[in-house]
Amino acid sequence: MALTSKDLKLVTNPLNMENPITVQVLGICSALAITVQMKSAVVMALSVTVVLIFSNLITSLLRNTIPNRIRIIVQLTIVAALVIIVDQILKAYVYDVSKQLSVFVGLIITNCILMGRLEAFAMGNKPLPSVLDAIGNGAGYGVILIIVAFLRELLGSGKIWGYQVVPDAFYEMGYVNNGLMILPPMALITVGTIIWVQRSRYKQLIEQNG
Amino acid sequence: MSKITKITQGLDIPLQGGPQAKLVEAPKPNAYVIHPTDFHGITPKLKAKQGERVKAGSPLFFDKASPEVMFTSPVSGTVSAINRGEKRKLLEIVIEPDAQVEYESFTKGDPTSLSPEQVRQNIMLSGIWPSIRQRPYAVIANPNQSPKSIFVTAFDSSPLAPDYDFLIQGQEEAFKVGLAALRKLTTGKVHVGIHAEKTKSAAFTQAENVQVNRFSGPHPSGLAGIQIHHIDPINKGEVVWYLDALATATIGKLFMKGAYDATRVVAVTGSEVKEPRYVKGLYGTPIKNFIQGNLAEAKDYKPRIISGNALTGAKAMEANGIGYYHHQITVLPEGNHYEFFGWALPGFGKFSFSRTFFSWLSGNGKKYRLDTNFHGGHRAFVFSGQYEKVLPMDLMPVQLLKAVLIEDVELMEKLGIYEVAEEDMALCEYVCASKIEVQSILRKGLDMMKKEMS
Amino acid sequence: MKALRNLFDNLKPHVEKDGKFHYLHSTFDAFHTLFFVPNRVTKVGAHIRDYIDSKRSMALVVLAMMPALFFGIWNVGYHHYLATGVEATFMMMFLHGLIKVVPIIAASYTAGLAVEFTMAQIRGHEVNEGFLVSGMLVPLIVPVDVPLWMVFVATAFALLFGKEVFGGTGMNILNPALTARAFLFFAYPAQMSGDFIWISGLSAGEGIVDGFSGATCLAQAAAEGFTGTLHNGLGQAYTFWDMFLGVIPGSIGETSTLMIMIGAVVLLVTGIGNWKIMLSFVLGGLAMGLLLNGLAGYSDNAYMTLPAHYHLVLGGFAFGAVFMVTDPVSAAQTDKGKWIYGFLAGFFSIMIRVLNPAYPEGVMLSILLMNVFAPLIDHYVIQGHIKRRLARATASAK
Amino acid sequence: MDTNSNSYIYIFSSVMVIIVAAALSLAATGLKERQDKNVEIEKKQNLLSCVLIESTVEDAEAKFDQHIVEKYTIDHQGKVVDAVDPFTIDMKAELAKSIEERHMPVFIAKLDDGSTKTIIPVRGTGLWGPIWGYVSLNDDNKTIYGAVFDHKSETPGLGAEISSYDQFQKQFEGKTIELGSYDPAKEAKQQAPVLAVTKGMGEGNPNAVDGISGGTITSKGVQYMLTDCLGFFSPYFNQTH
Repeated sequence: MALTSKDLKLVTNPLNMENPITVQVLGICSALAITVQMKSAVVMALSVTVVLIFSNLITSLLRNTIPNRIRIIVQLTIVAALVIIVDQILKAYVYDVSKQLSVFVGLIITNCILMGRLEAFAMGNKPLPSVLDAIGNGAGYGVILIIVAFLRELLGSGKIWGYQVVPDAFYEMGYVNNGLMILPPMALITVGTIIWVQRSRYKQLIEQNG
Repeated sequence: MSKITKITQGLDIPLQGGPQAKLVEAPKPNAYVIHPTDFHGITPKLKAKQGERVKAGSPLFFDKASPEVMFTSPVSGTVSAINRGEKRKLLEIVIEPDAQVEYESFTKGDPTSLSPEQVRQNIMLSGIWPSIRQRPYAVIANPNQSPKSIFVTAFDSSPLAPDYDFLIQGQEEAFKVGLAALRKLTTGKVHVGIHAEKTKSAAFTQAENVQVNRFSGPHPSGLAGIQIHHIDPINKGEVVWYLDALATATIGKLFMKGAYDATRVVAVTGSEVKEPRYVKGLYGTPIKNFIQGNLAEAKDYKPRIISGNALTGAKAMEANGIGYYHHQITVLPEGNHYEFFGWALPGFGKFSFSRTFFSWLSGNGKKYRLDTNFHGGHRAFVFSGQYEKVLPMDLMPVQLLKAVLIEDVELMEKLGIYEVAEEDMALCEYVCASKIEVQSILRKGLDMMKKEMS
Repeated sequence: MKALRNLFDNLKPHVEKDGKFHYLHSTFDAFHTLFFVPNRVTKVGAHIRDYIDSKRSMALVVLAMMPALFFGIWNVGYHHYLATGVEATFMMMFLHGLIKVVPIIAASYTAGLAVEFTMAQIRGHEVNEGFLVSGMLVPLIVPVDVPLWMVFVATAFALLFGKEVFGGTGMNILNPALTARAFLFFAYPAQMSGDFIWISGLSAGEGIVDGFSGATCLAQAAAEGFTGTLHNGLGQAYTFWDMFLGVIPGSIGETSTLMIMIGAVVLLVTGIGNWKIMLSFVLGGLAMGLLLNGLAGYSDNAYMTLPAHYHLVLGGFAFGAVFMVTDPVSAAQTDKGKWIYGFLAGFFSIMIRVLNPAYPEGVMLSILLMNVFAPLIDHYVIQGHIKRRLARATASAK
Repeated sequence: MDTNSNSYIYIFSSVMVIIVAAALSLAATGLKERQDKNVEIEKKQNLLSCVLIESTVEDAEAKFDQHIVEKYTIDHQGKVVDAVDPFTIDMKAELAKSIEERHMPVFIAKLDDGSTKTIIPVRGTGLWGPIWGYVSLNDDNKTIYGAVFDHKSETPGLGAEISSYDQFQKQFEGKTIELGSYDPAKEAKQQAPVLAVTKGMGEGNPNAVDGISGGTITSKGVQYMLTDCLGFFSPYFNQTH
């Protein structure tokens, strides 16, 4: 089973040009809440991706049998069921991370990316493209989350993945971690900056093409 | 007497070189120059061809949009040149005059005994109609509309402006007849705006069958827009016409003599003029004939010659004819020089509205030689509250300009753009610390609005 | 001067449109216009223009800050020697302050210039004078013992995110200097609050007199409630006039209400500062202060008994009233809007100061909050204006 | 097949609900044990760290069983109440009750050197939200052996420092608590602190620790929390003496 370039695009487009966070501006709330540390961001990204893959897959498989009138409820049920299962698993196997993610795992249900992809893509496409689309969007979401979390953890706590990277010598010289980076507004500003940079570059691309 | 309308916001810029009450005659030129560009918003269609003979009052061109309004020659002679600019834009019509002026003849008679239609036709054919302008849009009045009132300004408050009392001398009767003609053009009132203290001429203060409104305060109290705003404000959908007292007198002469008399008295003013005084000449006389031999020795600066006043006039060459709406020539020093740390010095000799220079300590009465330097660079709208201090209107000038910048026609209308013209907000432009081009922005808005409405 | 003129004239062709170094024209212009008012003449519109320009106005604002700055410099020295128990002359105090304060000013201007020049260069704009003011405001509203690199980072952040992302001076919503202060407050809370940072030398523990406390008046009132008097580090009570003169610990330039009032006079006489905002801000603060005094009986918050007029001379209130809330860009633009804006900013300042124990300095937050609301206030004022115009039209139609 | 007919929709929803319900209950029951274990381990680790024993997720259970030798539930008169399991007591709920109905847990740890420590859980309010922790006392019931605190949302760099061992918790070791004037009828704010948490007072003062500079409210919160929770145990301490 070879992937066509069209299939490949389903995975690569959401990474940049159709990024769910910076271009479609979906799923911002969780991006703000759980990006204080790399670890929780990665777990969150994986959780969203897993839920997205399975819900896209299930929805796509069922797409011809789902009654149109109750399709939103059906989609919601699928997502909710998957989210609860993921939440349970996290609580059981990575307790400390699940504590940090707290309600935000549950809130994956309300993450606009999920319902958006189900409604916009999985309801009208075959299972394989749906899974690819889910992988792409999950990854696009994850990439931004990880970039934001990287900056916030580095500047806010002087650590990456929980390990201190800013040498003690710096602290002795008077360096202080930036407390603002830990506060939610800074996640917004970081995302905003990424969007700023991306748009400036995107504009150049257009100029070259046209 | 009617009550005085006090204008509190505004500014009389203390420029050097106001005119003395002395009148001389300009030397007769060998060519008169008419500029169709004096009239904003028209598309001129030539009526006279090159080499054609014309009389004073013969049509030279008309506006494509209202072909019944003629723009006529001030003098009899031969059309010697028609000069065009880019995109064949009509710039100048040059007329070589005859030795003796011959006049085209128009209807003669007491306007009160003529029908409104006859009065209107007479003014339109003679070439005086363009001196009547309208709000909204500040363009030549549309003869097919009926204005709710007509405003005649009988004083000019602009910097170094001519004294209308002086200019009207000998034309008192013509002014009276002119007012009578104007009364035929509206079902509403005719208003004459005079300065409460400065206007002395009985022709103005005792004008009959019109409402005489007295104003006091600094510039822009003499502008029609301000007077209309305070006496009979324009609302959406209404039209008001306005003209100055001298154009009114010209209309009067038309009915008295049956001819277009384009004579006008021009104040030659400004710090670069040796002897600021009044000079008589026909409309279309090149500026050099008015200022000949009267310019100060140019030492450090080149002079800038302006047809009109320093705030709203047009930059002109010596060979250009005097503008249609102008009774004044201003000559100022060109300011193309650098000034070392100019923004940081105390600035005792620099006049500023803002008191940010120490010149305000030297008190009133001092006159300044101001040049045409920009005194800074363009910035975004930063300071607020300056415009309101020099705009005596119940308007939000900054918001209005911003509405123009974002091209929101509806908002412009809501904020009252139909009440204003560039000249009303020229002082805003003068005082602006961000050096915003207020007048051209506003004109853009007015044009946009006019296009949208037609 | 002649030589400088020649230098610029020689350089100019290189940065003009076809010149080799055209890309540097913003930087060139910045220096050029700093030394010389340019030779540009009017082309359209009014032929004469007022001598005032934004450089002039900004320079005057900076000038107006000078009394507060010089007093602040002396005050830094005064408190340093008070804390260390060393007898000192006026000159010693002033010199000590100078050594402490000048580097902060330098750090702030370096950051400001770096951001302004870079952004102007990237965008091809003229370099804006806004940083002249912001660069001086920032040092005046920080504690003296703030690390210099923090000043640098905060100023750069504030200019970049408080101003440049909006399009530069004149387009920003928030006051850049306050943005810098807020950044410092939230990013480095330990360095921005507490009792050790307001007096030079205290945080390093340089030979302090026994029992000396570096708490500001506001911190005292917040921690212990107002018990009748506020006192200096040695426990001697302050009179109202001490606080008015500014012989109290606090941010460098904010302590002396008297000096700030001299600045206010400069701003008001020159017409740069807006008296409506200043007055309404003070009225708002007084109103809230009196309201709290009135309600103090119903609460166990002893802070609420602090007399309303004390609030005006304590903390950053006076400084905020004269230099912050009046910032023409971030304030309300309409006349009525200015009254509302100023009043609410003053009102909330005291409310946050007294009722929220986490933010002893409510002025900063309150003004930033009102910055955000200023466009909304303006919107309603404009709508009101439009309604009034419409009403006039219908009245005359009848 | 008409997927929009009512009967189809009923059948579809019913089947879906059954499947989802089955999947969820399977997940919930299958993982319950592990999850509960995680919560328990965390609590045990906290208790151990209060008596300065380091533990990992893996060895926490073993160390807990080895060192925590006794646990009681105490009422306001210092009597042991058997009915309630001290390990599962919800502090938040207990503190909301009146003093007479309040039940608080206490743990007795036996260290490797043979000494026994009493561990008291504490809970209170900081500046922005709840703060909590454990305090362990030497067997004189006066000297603090160790203390751990945590918080939900205190200001990073200021109030949040209470969860730092080096910056804050360390200085509690060896301090004494003063229960003499404790009056259960009064609020914590109105009475003499069991242990003062005030800036600049800690050094050389056995009955006080340094508050956090700039974190005055949180520091006071810790003081009130200690007064409230340790004060509750004063009858109990008197009996054990």
